[in-house]
Amino acid sequence: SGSSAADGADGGDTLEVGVLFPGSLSDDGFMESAYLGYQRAAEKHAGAVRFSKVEQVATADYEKALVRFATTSDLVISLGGQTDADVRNVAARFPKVKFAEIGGPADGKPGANLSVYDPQQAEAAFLSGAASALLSKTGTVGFIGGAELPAIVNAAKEYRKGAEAADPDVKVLTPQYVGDFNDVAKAKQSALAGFGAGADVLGQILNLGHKGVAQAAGQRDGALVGGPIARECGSDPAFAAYVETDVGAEIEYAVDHLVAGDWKAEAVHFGLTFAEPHNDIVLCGDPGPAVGEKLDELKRKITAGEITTR
Amino acid sequence: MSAVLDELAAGGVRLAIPLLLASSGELLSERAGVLNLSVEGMMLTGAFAGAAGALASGSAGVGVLTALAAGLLFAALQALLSVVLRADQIVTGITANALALGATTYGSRLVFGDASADSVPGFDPIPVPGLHRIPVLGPALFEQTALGYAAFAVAAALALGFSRRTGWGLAVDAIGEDATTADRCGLPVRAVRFAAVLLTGAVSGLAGAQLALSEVHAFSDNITGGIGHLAVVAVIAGRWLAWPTILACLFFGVAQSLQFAAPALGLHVSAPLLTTLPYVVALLAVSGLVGRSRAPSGLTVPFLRGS
Amino acid sequence: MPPPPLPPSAPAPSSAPRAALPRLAPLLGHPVSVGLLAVVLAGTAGLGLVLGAGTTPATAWNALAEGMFGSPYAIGSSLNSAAVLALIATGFTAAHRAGLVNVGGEGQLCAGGLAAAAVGLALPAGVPAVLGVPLVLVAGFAAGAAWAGIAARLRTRRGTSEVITTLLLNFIGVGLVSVAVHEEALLRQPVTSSETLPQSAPLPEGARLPLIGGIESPATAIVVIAALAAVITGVVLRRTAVGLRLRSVGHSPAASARLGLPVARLETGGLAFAGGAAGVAGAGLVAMAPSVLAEHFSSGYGFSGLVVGLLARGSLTAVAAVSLLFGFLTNGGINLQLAAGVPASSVQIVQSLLVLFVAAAMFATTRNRSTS
Amino acid sequence: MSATAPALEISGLTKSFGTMRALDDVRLVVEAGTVHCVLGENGAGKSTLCHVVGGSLVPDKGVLRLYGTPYAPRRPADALAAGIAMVHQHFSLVPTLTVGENLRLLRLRDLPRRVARVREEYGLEPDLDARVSDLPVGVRQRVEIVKALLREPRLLVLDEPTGVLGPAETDALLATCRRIAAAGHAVVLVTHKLGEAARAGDAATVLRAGRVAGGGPLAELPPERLVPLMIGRPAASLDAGLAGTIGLTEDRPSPGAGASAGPGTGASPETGTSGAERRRGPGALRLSDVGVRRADGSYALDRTSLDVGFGEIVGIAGVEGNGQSELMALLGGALAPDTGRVELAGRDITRAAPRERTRAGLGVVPEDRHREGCVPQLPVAENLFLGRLDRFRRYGVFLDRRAMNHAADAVLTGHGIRSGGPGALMSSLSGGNQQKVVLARELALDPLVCLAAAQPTRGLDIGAVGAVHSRIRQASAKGTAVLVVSSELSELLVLCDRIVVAYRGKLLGPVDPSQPDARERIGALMLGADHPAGSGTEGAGRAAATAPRPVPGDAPRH
Ligand SMILES: Nc1ncnc2c1ncn2[C@@H]1O[C@H](COP(=O)(O)OP(=O)(O)OP(=O)(O)O)[C@@H](O)[C@H]1O
Ligand SMILES: Nc1ncnc2c1ncn2[C@@H]1O[C@H](COP(=O)(O)OP(=O)(O)OP(=O)(O)O)[C@@H](O)[C@H]1O
Ligand SMILES: [Mg+2]
Ligand SMILES: [Mg+2]
Repeated sequence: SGSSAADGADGGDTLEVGVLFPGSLSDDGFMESAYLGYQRAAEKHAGAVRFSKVEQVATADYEKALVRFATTSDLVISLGGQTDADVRNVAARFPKVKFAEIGGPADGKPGANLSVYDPQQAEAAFLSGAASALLSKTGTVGFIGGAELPAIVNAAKEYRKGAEAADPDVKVLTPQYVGDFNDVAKAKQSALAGFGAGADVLGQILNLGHKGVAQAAGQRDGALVGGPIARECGSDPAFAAYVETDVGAEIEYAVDHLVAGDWKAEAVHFGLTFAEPHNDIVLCGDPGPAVGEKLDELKRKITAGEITTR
Repeated sequence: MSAVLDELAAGGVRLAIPLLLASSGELLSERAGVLNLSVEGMMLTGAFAGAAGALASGSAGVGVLTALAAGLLFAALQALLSVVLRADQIVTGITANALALGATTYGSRLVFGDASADSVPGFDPIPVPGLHRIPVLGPALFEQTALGYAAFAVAAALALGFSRRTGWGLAVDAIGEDATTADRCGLPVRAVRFAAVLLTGAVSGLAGAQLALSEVHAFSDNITGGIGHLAVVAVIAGRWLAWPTILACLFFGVAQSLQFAAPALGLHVSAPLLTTLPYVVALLAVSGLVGRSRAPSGLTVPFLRGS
Repeated sequence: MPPPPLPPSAPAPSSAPRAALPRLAPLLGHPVSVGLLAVVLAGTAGLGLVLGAGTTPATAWNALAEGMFGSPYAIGSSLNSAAVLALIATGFTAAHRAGLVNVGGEGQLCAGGLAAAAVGLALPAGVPAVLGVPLVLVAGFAAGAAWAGIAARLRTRRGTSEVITTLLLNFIGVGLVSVAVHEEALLRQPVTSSETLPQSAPLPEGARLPLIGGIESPATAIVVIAALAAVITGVVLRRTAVGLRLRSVGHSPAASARLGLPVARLETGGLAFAGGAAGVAGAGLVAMAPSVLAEHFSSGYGFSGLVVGLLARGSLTAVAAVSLLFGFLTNGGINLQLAAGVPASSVQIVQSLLVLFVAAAMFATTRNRSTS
Repeated sequence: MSATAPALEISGLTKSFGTMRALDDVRLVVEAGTVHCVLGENGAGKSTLCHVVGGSLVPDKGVLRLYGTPYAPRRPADALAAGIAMVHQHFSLVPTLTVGENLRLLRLRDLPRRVARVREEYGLEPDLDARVSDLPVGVRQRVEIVKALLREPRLLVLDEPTGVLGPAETDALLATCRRIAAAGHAVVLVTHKLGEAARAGDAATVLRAGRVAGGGPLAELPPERLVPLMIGRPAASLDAGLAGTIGLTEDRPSPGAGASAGPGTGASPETGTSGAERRRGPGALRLSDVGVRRADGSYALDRTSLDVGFGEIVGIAGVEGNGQSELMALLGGALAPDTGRVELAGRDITRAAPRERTRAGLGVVPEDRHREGCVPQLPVAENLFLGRLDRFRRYGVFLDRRAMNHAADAVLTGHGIRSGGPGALMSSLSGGNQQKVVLARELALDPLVCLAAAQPTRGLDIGAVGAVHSRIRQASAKGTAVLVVSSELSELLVLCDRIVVAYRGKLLGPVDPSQPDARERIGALMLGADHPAGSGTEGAGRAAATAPRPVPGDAPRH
């Protein structure tokens, strides 16, 4: 089922890939991370694959964009769980086109021509929690999520587990949900509440909103764990670490397989358990060797399956 | 517990400041008969221009000036359309917001590009010695940035300076209530409306600057995220009166802040419900369930002499 | 007595030109030439942005045209969008005839969608379409009408401006959808795992709008419904006593009351119809693929429909024309991104400039009434 | 400013609205130190002229000079800056503000001093703390005049200022005009009343259909010459009673004016009413113990009773604001009384909706015809039949516009209404013709038990007044009870069988208009005199108003 070479609409020698980004490409978060992968893939397969994309699409227009891609592309990739219903619907209507959904329900089942890719944000959150606990001086940490969506709620749970795994005595605050991944002012308020409650390191899954957390950290001598894009350490002292979730790697993965002709409909869980590990944590400054060692140990345990984050 | 209360109050005020600025302008504009649904766009433009100005010049002060200028420019466009050309205020308001969103998103990729992660020069809080230690009120009122204090001053100045007791305030009310009569009394109806919209633009620009330069030292797409609409709603909830509007802003701020203090207080409140609360409050206020309320009769009615 | 707070109502009959204006004035002031001018201006701005995006105008034009009319799919989905806008604008126009400005399309859309989802999900899986579809649409109408009814009641009982109340009810309606899809006790699909998305389960097959344009085209029955609604509303407003009564109430509630018209009932009816039409549009959005109720499903259609209604200025022909224009432009805009690489923000800029230019240009067509 | 230059000199003034030429090559000279009257029928262009002078309208053509200097106002502010003050009939006070705030809007320096001066010089003392929306029309008009005087203008323009004033106030206003002229300034006074012109004016200009029909010093223009200029018919064609209403015969007592009135001036197609339809006797409209409280707790109507008989015309005189508006609102169904009941031919209609009242046969001509009487933006035909659309059905659903226009055409011809046809917008009609349409509509009710008309001739020209009066008489002759509320005493004296006087929510009297001292007695009652000549106490007066009095069998009026 769909494991053969390109049988898309054009039938020519260039393959067509369309990517739907419901949010903004410059959100400094999930979408932007994916877009970085999109750009890498476009560069790598220049000439062989033609890419097109849409961003900032209204809910009612998801289907329109997906169908348009489906009529011209060999592979259609859709980002974010919010498009789940539409992707499944459209995929069923275009059985000859390959579809990939990134970041949908992690337990989602693949379809005949639909892959579901899970970037394992929860695993990243586990690492983020561990790092937070290890870096905390007050022994209190907290997590801020953009919205009370399943993926984020799970990440919050993993954050707690990670923190407790790294330091059983750590106090983890009740997770906060801002209600918007990009609302900087509210994110800042949320972070201030966290710092006010005694935390000194916060984990987050926010997009643009993490700027607000960084501001709050600067004001309250706290710190945060950045991500999903690992920026260069030192550009902002509030970032104690970055937890990297390479959402774009999944776009590359899908396109690589498309070009190689061995794309298949599957559920893939990226992250540390994957063949090429995709989640990582980058520590900023010098927290001392113990921290790094403890984190490496946890990573090893995850890779080995001793710790599961799903 | 007291730390939580401190944070609740301080957070409430902090979230209220942009509202306070924008709605004190919007109040005046509505009293003069112009409904600016474009406050959101004005703020967004101000935030963008403020961040861009601060980045380019390296000075937050310059950022404030560019925010002010951009707010004014945007307001001039809105006033040209709705006051001079008498285009429908609702259409121009809604559309101007879309324009601002598109233009600032486009502009931010040009101006900030990949530097979007970096921060721009901004303002830091200046605690007022002594006063900021007062429990609850201290952190809320006396730990603001320069722009935050300016916001208090602007809101108070507008509330006092344009109260109905002053000649200016009276003129504004007359123009919003009955433009033809005001015109026959020799009041410059269009000029006042134009000026009111410009003022709304200026203060909304400042509100945007407050978001970008005092709160986060950065610009991000759609950084206002509906705060401008909330400013319009605060005027409604304040029943077109200055002090109640200010109270409404503070209330809205605290209601939002509650969302973040709630976990620490051990409360579970549904975020969508809290987000909707201000609108419900405004609806109750305006429906006369809480005191009498009446919009200016001339609200959204364009002025045309000789009709 | 100050006039009721209304935007300029009824289309201005282009009266004779003022003596001082040159001969050309009527030609320049004609709505069609003004509209063309607005399109040209917005197009010029668009051209600049297209060039800025590194795309050639030809590519951009092709992408736009292809997105609008290039395939049965393009046409069908444009028609669907246009139908949703037309429904809202049709209702707006009816209420506007009664002197009421319904700013609340978005909220009524949400109310309609909510009710449609609730009813649709309550239906048994094997419900026949002849039963399911009308039920879902009627639920949408009723809920939209009830939502607008709140504003109508506040207006007739307490004199609260419907502009303000319907505006507020938008935000509340959007909020209610959020709450409903987040709570399992309400409309959220059964939470089977921690990964269950906050949206409703899909409506049963028999509650979904039937397609009308064959396999290739996504056009649904909503297109027919919108067309019928516009035609019937047009006839009722122009040719029946009800239409005349609404107009009378719109121009002068006091005189209408004196003449024995049931003013409150007419006003309530007008606004409720507007809400109902928007509610049907909301039901349509929910009952179209993928047939689930999700947060933000209204996608600003309510506001766009309001803009369509205001720009059409009371003419249902204009409602049809402007909704089609907007519907096709929305779809063309998506394709502009997809096929020509023009950023979303550029498309948004050009679309809003177009509306602003048209709104401003109306000045030219109404100026004849002015005396100064 | 040269001493000899006229205060205002207008030449070649032209202003069109669409195809309608409201002013056509108008020339007008107002000498300094004079009161200049502008006369003319409804729609002649008087207000348009005032609006041009006041800067509210910019003319298409024409030159204006003010005290010798060119004057081209673009907006009202320009006129004010030039020392011109205007009194408009509508739209000139902000209703939600208090009187004091309205005055402060003028942004005059030393306002208290000016207010004091106006009080001393003209005896006008506004209640500064009252909210304008709470004030009756007459009081508003006084505030309006104060507003103009506060500016100490060198040219005062008054557009029909006396319509809502009582006789004493009118006298005071005219004296004010004289005083301003005596001070070397000038006044432009728009009026329909030749008596006022004669008393206060020095010169007059008559407009007809936008053109100057004539003019000159009033000393050389007796009413016999003015009337034809105004209405294009000789003064003799007006009935004598009517002449009184425009002040032609104001100072002469008018005993039996009603009796001398001949058949109406206009075409009267329905004079041949069969005697069988006539009904006589009390009880057509009966108000008993009706009380209406205002928001401030005072009584707008203070347990008032009144009985209007079939075929009887009862007038309500009185200074505005003594409960007349509330009485009309009560009859129209816009207001429910706090106490008492209203009966129409024995049927209780106290709380009936307007539609039911109409069905029961109560016609109401409201005071504010623009707001309540008609829908100006709709065509004449629609205005005539809006309440009876069910009659014009096609295929059960559609509106039969042809039939409606046909029916409207018949009404327009029958009532001699001048308009652009049934399809013409109501707003395009002159004030007089608008009023005729409203009256025609109410008179067409079937059955018509009672007609209540408030200020039925306010703002109408003499020709129109005549037509309205004759219509009212015809209705009464057919047995309809008529209640007329008017601030125009002369009108009531010629029209009514019986006059009661509204005073602080009570109805005093009645007075028989055919008595020689009727005018004086009414004047005394209007001031609340407890012992009007020939009457007992106030209570007795009230009782008398209530008591059904013998109704003239075959009224001598007709
Ligand atoms: N704004 C306007 N638009 C169109 N026509 C107008 C307007 N104002 C006045 N007219 C028309 O111009 C003509 C002159 O009107 P104007 O108000 O000057 O008459 P008038 O002499 O004051 O009458 P009245 O005695 O009834 O007050 C009328 O036919 C009127 O219908
Ligand atoms: N917009 C309009 N279009 C057509 N006719 C108009 C319009 N406005 C006023 N008129 C006409 O002008 C005439 C005068 O109107 P009206 O008596 O209400 O006001 P006015 O007394 O003339 O004005 P003002 O109160 O300013 O002195 C009426 O015949 C009316 O029909
Ligand atoms: Mg006039
Ligand atoms: Mg008049």
